[in-house]
Amino acid sequence: MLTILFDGIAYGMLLFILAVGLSVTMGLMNFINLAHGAFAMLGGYLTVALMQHMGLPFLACLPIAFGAAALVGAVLERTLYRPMYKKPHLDQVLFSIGLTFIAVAATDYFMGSQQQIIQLPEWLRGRTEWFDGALGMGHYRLFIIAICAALTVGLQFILSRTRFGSRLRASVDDPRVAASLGINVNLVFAATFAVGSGLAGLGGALGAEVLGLDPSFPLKFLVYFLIVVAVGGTSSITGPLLAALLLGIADVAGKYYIPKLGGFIVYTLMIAILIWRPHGLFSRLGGGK
Amino acid sequence: MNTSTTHTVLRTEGLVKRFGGIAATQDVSLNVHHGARHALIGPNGAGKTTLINLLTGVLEPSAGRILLDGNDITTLAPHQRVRRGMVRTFQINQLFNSLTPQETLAMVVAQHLGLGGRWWQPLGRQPAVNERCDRLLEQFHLGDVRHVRTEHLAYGKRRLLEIAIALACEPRVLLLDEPVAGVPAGEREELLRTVAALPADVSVLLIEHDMDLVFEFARFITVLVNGAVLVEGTPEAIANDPQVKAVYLGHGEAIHG
Amino acid sequence: MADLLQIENLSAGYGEAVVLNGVNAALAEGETLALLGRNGTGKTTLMNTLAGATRQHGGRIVLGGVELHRLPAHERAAAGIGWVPQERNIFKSLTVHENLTAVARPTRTGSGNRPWTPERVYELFPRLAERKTNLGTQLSGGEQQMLAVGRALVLNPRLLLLDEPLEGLAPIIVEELLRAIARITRDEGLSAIIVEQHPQAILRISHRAMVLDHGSVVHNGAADALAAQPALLDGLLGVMRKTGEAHAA
Amino acid sequence: MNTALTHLGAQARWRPWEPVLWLAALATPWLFKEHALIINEVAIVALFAVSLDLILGYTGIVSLGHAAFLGFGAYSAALFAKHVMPDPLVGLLVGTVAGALLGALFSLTIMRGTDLTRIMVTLGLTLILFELANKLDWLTGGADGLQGVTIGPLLGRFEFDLYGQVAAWYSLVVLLLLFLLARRLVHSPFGATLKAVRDNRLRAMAIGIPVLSRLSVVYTLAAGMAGAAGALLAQTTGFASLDVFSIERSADVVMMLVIGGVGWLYGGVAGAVVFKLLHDVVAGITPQYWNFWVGLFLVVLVLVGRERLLKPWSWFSSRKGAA
Amino acid sequence: QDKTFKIGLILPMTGPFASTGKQLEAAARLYVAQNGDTVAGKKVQLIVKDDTGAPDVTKRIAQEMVINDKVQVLAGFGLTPLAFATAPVATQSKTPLVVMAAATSSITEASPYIIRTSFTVPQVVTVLADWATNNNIKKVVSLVTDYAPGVDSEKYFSQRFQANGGVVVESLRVPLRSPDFAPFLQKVRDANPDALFTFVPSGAGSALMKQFAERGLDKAGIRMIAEGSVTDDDILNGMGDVALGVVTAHHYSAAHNSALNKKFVEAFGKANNGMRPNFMAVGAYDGMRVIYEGAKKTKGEGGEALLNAMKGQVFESPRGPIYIDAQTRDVVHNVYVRKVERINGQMWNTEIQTVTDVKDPGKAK
Ligand SMILES: Nc1ncnc2c1ncn2[C@@H]1O[C@H](COP(=O)(O)OP(=O)(O)OP(=O)(O)O)[C@@H](O)[C@H]1O
Ligand SMILES: Nc1ncnc2c1ncn2[C@@H]1O[C@H](COP(=O)(O)OP(=O)(O)OP(=O)(O)O)[C@@H](O)[C@H]1O
Ligand SMILES: [Mg+2]
Ligand SMILES: [Mg+2]
Repeated sequence: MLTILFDGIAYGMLLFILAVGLSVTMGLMNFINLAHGAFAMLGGYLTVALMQHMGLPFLACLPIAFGAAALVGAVLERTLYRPMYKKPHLDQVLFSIGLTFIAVAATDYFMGSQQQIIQLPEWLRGRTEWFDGALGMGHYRLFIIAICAALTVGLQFILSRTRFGSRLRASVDDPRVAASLGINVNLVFAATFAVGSGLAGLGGALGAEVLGLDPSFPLKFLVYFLIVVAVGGTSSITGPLLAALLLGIADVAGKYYIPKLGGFIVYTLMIAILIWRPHGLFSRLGGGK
Repeated sequence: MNTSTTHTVLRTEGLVKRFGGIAATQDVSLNVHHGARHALIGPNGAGKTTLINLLTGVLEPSAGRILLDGNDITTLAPHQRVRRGMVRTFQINQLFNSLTPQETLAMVVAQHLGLGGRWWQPLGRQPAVNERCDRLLEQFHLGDVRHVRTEHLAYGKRRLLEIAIALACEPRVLLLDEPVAGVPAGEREELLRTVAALPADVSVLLIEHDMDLVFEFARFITVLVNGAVLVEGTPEAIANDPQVKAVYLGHGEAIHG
Repeated sequence: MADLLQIENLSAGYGEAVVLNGVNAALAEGETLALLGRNGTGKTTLMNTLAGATRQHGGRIVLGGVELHRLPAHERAAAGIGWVPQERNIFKSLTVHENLTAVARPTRTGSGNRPWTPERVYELFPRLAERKTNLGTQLSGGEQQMLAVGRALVLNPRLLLLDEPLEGLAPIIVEELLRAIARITRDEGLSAIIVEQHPQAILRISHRAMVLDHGSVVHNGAADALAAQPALLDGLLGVMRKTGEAHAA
Repeated sequence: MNTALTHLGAQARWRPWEPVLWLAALATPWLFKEHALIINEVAIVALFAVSLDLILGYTGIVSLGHAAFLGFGAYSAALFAKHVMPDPLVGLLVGTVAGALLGALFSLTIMRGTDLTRIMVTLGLTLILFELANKLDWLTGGADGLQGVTIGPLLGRFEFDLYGQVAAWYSLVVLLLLFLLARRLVHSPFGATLKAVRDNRLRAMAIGIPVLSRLSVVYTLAAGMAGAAGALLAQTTGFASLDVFSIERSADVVMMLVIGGVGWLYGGVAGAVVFKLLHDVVAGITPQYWNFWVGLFLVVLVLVGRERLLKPWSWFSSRKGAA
Repeated sequence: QDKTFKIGLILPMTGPFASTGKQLEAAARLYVAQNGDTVAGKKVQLIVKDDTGAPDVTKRIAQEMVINDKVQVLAGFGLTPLAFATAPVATQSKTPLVVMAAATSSITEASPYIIRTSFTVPQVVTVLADWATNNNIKKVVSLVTDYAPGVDSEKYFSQRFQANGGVVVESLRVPLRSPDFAPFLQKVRDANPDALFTFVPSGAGSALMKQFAERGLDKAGIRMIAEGSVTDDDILNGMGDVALGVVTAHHYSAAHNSALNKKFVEAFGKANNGMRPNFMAVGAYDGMRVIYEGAKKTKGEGGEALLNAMKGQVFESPRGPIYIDAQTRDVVHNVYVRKVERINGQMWNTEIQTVTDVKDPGKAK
């Protein structure tokens, strides 16, 4: 059924938009940043605040959400995150979870613990039906798909067509040697981290409409972000995209056709995929290209 | 060289390994004889390490069979091959970074003596283990760094540990992948002498690019080029083979030593 | 004389540990220095310190007038250092080609020579061209060594630091590489420091030789002079068969 | 000249402070009567953390699903008490065995892949167990939790009462016994081979260590210990509910272990004590924003470093080491 | 020590249900502020603790409150399993336990010391089922969140609705952790019922209503009827037009037309930065009232005496008349059918029908 397929794609894209920042920091930088959701939350709350208190249009809020989260990311990277890169992964987990707790409590303190609701502009609210209603597409879902496609193309272009991608991966593989071979590792990391945080902020701004937004946001959806990154593999942007699409479609279709198993489908699928391809569906390692 | 099969410990039949489009091993049939001092040489990327990986089970062959003592071991897990006496070293050190040389060797010896599954007795309470462990530390000049974590050792010491680990397993068939790379000139001969002095019934297959050592050590040489056996023969025959000179040895100048 | 590289009273190590103790050395443009010494005496540490990958405790390094010791590691490549680390350290998630392009930098202006590009590296090591799309982990040991050398060359450095570059290479490639190094230093005015376990192999193509022991320089002189005195060399390198610590620094 | 013997043996030998520590621990329910309940809770999570250390610290298997075994042990013990017999020791055994069996089964899934893969697989399996426990409400009580569990007196004599002293001693003794077992294990040749597997799997195989079977054995053992912790939890609280399978439990135990230090059995114990007490004290002071202070503690802990945090005098000495 | 009357409030202060805890605490404090902090000559002390969402921790906190703090009464309890876990503590220590939020029917049966001042899910959904039948709704799909109150509401709504002659064509359960309602709503649309009956936790309600409208279910002629939490007063104002016209049944609306309620809403807003009290708040407010009045009768004694003094209280609450059934210890009150309307720019749950003195049908049999 076309509508279900469309919904699945849209849901997958939404997952992707929320997880893409994480796949940048975690996948490409090999830094376990569980505070990813906190950056997303920042974007979400900023959008709510700007729309409600300053009356800014939704569209104008998106770049601001990106920019603000990127800025905060860059500042935190310089001050707190940098010493974390060379620490063991488990310390990174502890550190970023700590940051998340702080963010959650601070948000609760300043913004209150109730749900925040974003009011979309009129043109994003409707729905268009085709083929006698066989295919119904929500405008906001279409919008998300469009943004997602643009992002993927853009990021993929940067990573594959410029040297930035390979310099980044070199820095991750061996920062010491990369630096001595002339790569400004600090700058590469700072820029990447800022972009990853910015993408999280954008994801939060876009996702709040569908997922809701309250201070527990960063912890509530962490699992979904991680699933996308793990299944997609950590060596590209398209991997997580395809993974998100696959999971989105499977989840929506599963819940539609066998609602009783709704809760199991995503997890079972993830486990099956990871046991079959431990490095993720679309990793270079497993690919043997 | 006696070619009677009864003396063959390790043999391969039509071994093939493909990586995508590249065939790193092409129809290799190799015989390693009982008590052999056998060298495997060939240009970089000829497939020597790949062959060792196939023999030890790190890689799965695309085709062909591997026989140890006449038994097919093609599908055995790596550790099972070790139990049957086939042990290797690695071209690029594979060590236990958070353990000290002493802990490493004690652990390996304990595992080799069949104590690896013991959980009720502390490591270090078994005299047999300690004695062997001390001997190995001594023999490989690791006594002075026995308590230094492996990751802090200088390269040369790490290299020695790499080989000591293999010998701690008391192999019947020993596969050495460029064992002396990184070992200083003076210690190379000694190391190789240690290997050569292994009991006569231990069969050794050596990969090495240092030709002086190879010719001193080997009694039989196989030359691998592009994944396939180019020629085999005695050191003299190989040294004078024009084909080998062209693709591997080069011309004239003895570089090493 | 106008030295390209000057090392003054350099001390460096890892963390708290000091490995190098007051090392002094100088090297002119187009010269090759053979750096010798027993295992663990600090050869690698000296190379790494020049490349900016250790902790420097004191002293000065000047390369072509630039105070290298003041520069962070990543600016040293721009200042003219090209490093081949001892353990190769190929970037494992990059392909062969990406390993080269990720760090490549166009030649500095004024150099009349053909700059080192990935293509030129492929000419030197045709084997790499055949493995262009293999990942770093999917190379043979020797191929990795070639790639490490190529990766240093595409930096178009003024000073090449080669830490045991011949290790693991087939004799025919060794010959080729030694010839290439000799040619490059002669024709392109490049300087090089080469660490090798086989003194004879590199003394022939080196101008100067320096021997380290326990982090200090115990010999510094012309390469051919040292090559001509095997006994001295053996003594300096404390070859194993001679027992004991005959030579204190 | 048996240097090896002395040095290797020394690691396994008891330090003087260890018996003192354990005696002190066993005395706490008596010394701090009014805190017996939280002592019980700390002892249980300490056991849980020690069991995780066996696989995470000593074998290098990262898991974000350790609650699977805790929960399975808890439900098994609770159901056993409800439907079969209320004796706590038999129930403890049942919980332990149940955890171990599940561990043996799940160990098949953690053999391959990266840290991330294993984190996600273990997490996913636990989430599935959570959903299952929710769906099988006729057995487990579903989202309401399993009610009506009565636990008999310990050794037929000591009732689990409202004050929790018996519970605390029970949990402490079980913790001590299983800790001793784990201690033996990590200092044995078996333990050494585990570390070898953690450091370098390829080489471990190449010296004849049956890596996969080692992994599944230790995973099973650790799961059994976690199952025991779950049984203790169910028995001393008298119920089991879905949240024993929650992500938070798995995440908390990882945090505790990392706080205390991985690859060191006392790390799990220390982390459990610090985390639980910190949590309890801060949540008592500011029930709404304790998250903030716990978060701050974690961040500072990692930034300053575990060792330095324990030695405040080193904070202001010049920072050497990495630049 | 005897001079204080201690109330142990265990609330969800962090995590996804933190807003519940906030409402409860604010209302309890408001009651104390309005009625003085002494009762029967004793100083009232509120000891507030976070339940942390884990039943074993909640139980331990309750035990510590009873043993160490010697509280006379335990109160709060946002989630059903937490209340269940703590029930034995109340029984063993003979400490009355006032459930101010959790709404699963059977909670009061877990211990004879439990009193409830919130509401029960069956109470409100059965009223909604009757209203639906009377308003020409014959075919519904039910869509609930898959946790205890959701399952409860599905069960009691369907039972009553079917008994009334209606048809429940599909019963859908959404996993608690499900971020997207799309497949479920599509299913509803395909089933094309007269109405969608739904119960989701208060936060998820707005997302559900938005997607309901976005998918055009309203235009397809499907009405939305819901348990009252869905149009939670706390966040109703932010929901926007999509909530307009949604019909819910609940025991409390901030728009309830009575002098007492006007005063309550105003005082609550004043004390809490303009926040609007919701059904949670009124549960805590009334709970405090029950405790206060009970304590007055027992002169500050706790235990059995306090329990008995709390049973059978009849009084006027902001929600309307309310009565604590001495038998079931459960709350009996009016249930209102409400409709979301915009009045003077604000969104309200306007009461359109009142069913008086509703007992918990969960215990009827
Ligand atoms: N995983 C892999 N995927 C693709 N190609 C590979 C892989 N591993 C090795 N190769 C290729 O197979 C060929 C054989 O490699 P191998 O390591 O066996 O060479 P070698 O003979 O040991 O060389 P050297 O003397 O340089 O160590 C090489 O060209 C290498 O690039
Ligand atoms: N990462 C490190 N941390 C601490 N100490 C180190 C480290 N690397 C090397 N060392 C120590 O520094 C000293 C010098 O080592 P270095 O690697 O420079 O020696 P080398 O002369 O290159 O030896 P080799 O011939 O073995 O390569 C050694 O004693 C070694 O133990
Ligand atoms: Mg090789
Ligand atoms: Mg070196």
